[in-house]
Amino acid sequence: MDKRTIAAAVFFSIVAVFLIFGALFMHPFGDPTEDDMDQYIIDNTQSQTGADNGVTSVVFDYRGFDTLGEATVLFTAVAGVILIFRRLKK
Amino acid sequence: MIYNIPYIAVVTLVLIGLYAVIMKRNLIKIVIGITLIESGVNLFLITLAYREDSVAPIYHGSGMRLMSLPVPHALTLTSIVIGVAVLALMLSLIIHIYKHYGTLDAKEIGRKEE
Amino acid sequence: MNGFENILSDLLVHSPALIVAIPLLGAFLTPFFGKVHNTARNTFVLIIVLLTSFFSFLLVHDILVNGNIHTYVFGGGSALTSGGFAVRILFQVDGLNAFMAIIATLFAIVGVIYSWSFMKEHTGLSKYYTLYLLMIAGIFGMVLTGDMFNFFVFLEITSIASCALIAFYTNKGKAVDAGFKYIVVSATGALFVLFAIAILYGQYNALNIAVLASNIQFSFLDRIALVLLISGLAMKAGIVPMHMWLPDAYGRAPSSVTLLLIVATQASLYGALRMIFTLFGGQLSRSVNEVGGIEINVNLLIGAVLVGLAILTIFVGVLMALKESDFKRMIGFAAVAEIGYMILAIGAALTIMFSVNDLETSRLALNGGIFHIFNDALDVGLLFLVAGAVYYATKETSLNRLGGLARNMKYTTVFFLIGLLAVAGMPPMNGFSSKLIIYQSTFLVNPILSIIAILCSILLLAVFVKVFYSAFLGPKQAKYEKVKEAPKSMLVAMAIVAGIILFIGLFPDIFISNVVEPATRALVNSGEYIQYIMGVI
Amino acid sequence: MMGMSKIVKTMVSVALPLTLIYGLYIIAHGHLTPGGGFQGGAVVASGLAMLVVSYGSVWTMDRIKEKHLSSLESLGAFGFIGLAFLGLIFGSWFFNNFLLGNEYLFGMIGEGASNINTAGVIPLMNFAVGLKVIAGLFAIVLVMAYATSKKGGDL
Amino acid sequence: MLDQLSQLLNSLTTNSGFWNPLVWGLAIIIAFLIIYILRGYGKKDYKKGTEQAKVFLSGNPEYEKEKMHVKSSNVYWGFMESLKWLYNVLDKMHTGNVSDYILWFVVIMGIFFIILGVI
Repeated sequence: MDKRTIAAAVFFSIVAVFLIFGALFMHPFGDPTEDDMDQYIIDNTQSQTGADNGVTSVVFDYRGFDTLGEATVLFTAVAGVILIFRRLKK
Repeated sequence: MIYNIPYIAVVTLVLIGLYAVIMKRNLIKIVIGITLIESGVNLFLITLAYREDSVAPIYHGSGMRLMSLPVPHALTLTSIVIGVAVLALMLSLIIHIYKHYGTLDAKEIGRKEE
Repeated sequence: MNGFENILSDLLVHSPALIVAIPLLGAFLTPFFGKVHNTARNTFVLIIVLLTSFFSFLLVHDILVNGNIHTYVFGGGSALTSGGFAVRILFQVDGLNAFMAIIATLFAIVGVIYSWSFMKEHTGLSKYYTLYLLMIAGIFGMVLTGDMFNFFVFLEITSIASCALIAFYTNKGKAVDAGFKYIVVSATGALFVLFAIAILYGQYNALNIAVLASNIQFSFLDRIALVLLISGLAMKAGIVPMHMWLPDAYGRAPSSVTLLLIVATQASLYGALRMIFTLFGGQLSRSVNEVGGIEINVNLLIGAVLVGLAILTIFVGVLMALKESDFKRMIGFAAVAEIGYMILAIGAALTIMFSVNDLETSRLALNGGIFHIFNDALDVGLLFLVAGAVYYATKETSLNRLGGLARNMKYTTVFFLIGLLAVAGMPPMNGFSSKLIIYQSTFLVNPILSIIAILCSILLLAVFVKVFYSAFLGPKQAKYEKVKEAPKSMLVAMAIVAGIILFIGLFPDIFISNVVEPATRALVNSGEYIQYIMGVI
Repeated sequence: MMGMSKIVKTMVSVALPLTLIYGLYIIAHGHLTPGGGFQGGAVVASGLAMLVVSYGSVWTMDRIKEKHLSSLESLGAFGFIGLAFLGLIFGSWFFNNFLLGNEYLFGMIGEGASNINTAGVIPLMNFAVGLKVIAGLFAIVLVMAYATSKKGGDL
Repeated sequence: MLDQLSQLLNSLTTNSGFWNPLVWGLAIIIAFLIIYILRGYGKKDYKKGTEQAKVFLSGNPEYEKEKMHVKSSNVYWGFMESLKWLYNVLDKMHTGNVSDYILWFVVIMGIFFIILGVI
């Protein structure tokens, strides 16, 4: 047990304790304390976006800009991988 | 009605991933740890979506039953794709690191010069 | 004329979206232009960046002059639906966002001009420019968005693009290693930020910053979320002891990329500020912790911790810079020290603001900190540009082998001298005026702090005097006989930054009263930011 | 990575069309059934990755260059953001669902009835994102496989 | 126009004084003038090209210019030597190991947890 392992054990256990307490403090699984916004979306999706699939209407209409960012992330990854594996000048 | 067990599972996943990132010396295992953290966070997001005896938010044939929250589904989708992108870049960088140093041990690579 | 006015006002309304959308569009189109011709592609990228900066100028000018807040709802409609839910993503721009947008705009232009000839002899340039534009778009999105999850998405865009660009020199093992370290660190930090966002969403079922801030109540889970947010963003901002990725990344990346990395770091710092002051600000000022009967303000605690971390940051950064013998790594450590000064000012402001209840002094401290964000970007950026020019001319970054460059590279030497004086806080450069404010505000917290800050600033001067002596002065070296001056575009880029440094140094009051003050106001009274959204109902 | 045995290749040549059709179905019905551009694109890309695994990356790289894939992906991304800009032009807001309510293309507002001719720009965005994801994921797999193969090792 | 000029000349005032670069520049020019005047009182019998101008290394021959350039790692040698204990600690801190970076992150996170949660 060198110093690094001991320090890691101490602080890791601190973080673990706090996160597990946080998990116990969460609202019980299955009945969210607050769900008004999503209820609003569920009620108005068909009239506002015309989509039959609520998730798709959120992904592409209500939060469409996130989806643009997500597509951009994939684009970025492809560009990065191609850049990293490019042929270097001999 | 299972009270908080899903959240405990989420925290466990995140902690296992964090342990792998901190304690393992192999770069591949570090990457696996990061993906574990990410899947824990995704599980947390999708856990927030569930409501008691609810169906997926698709109207046709749902029979006007209670629907689960749609926004966390969208967030989880986004974060999954982001995770895929990060994973691809990390793995391709690891390929290059192995080509240069001939090892995947994080400690040795840190000590190596050029 | 009237029609022109209408067009301009329409553009102003749409500018928050266009600032992010135009670089994305350019990034998607760059590969096609790259197939045509190199010069065509470079011109296209330059045009895209100039267009973006035009919209950014419109927006910033309107905000700073008229002092109003802009919001842009994606998909149309009002910000809040009936019942007060922010269903759609919206951008919200106030003084602080405008301030960060100024930095991002300036460095985008300078970086593109600089890369024109700095990157000439490399392959894979169309991908390079694509990633460059994506990084610019990500930074703009980070500093303009008003939505937590959107902030995370743009954080990831910035990290991924910059990681791929850090590893640009794939034939050097250290560069690839630095890129890997950067992506691991930023992915971990961003994942914990996402964890915190999920906690907040699960409690309040909202993702908009203003809506969250309006009905947050600092429960135990909120504290956990705050800790995760602060530590995740602080790691990306490079605070000691989480700074170690920073010299690697700054030192191994091409200098034009390092320029944007500085802005990305400060964008994460902005995120931490936004979370502390706007999202939790109201609660932090009120909530009090009990320790055995003694009551302690939470913000006092956070401020004290931040001050301690800042002193550590300045100290470690300066000492490591003094020891380092690689040009760019040394500037990277100096950048760590500069970040420490900002954190010092912010922590001092937090400790003063609600404990001593001396709002005027805390405003002053925040002025110093925010002003120093700008100055640090300019100074360190100029030094990195000079280092890139030296590398371009000599293909050498180790200070032990450089020497006597002043004879061949006169302009570069002059620019380095300006950057040296500025980063060390010598009058009459801009670094001095911001550091003066920081010293005076920290003196009220504790005189020891200001003394340490001044001493470390002197050490910083010593660091760069050493660089100046060993790289530029000294006798002419045989192997650098036919070293030529850096090409024109790089000189132009350096000249722009140096000119702004000199201007702010000579007239600091104009800049502070017109640009820094609105940001400080936006930071201190976050009620405006929240009420602007919540009042729309 | 060289090609695998004949059995695998035959099975792949049987399974590939089904995978592609299934993925395209998921993309096309993204606004009605579970799924969408990303999911369907991932399915199609996994089918193509099957091709890479069985026939070998060198064989695939001889037929499909990664620059074509990358320009295809740029096309998809440009279509997506172009639809957003069209929303700015026609619907006067960025990302506005400007096709909704007209009687021609995807205009209907499906009240419960899962009609494919609904949801405005959402199906078009699904197509764009699907194209983008197919090209992007396949490019990632192909480039990484080729770089680790013997022939492309000198990349 | 005039008020703009006055705004240009406006000086940055903090709660314990003010800072105006233009005034500072004026002061430094005056200081240079004084130095120049003092320089006038220097040695009069200095002649170029004579023995006076030669470098005197206690009789030893002078090195050529290349060798006389001090390398950067030798500058501030004494400072490094006297602070060796500190630099050993710092060098031990800076292992180029990724998991150490994340370990520091966890340490900071734990400290913040204790401060915000317990205290």
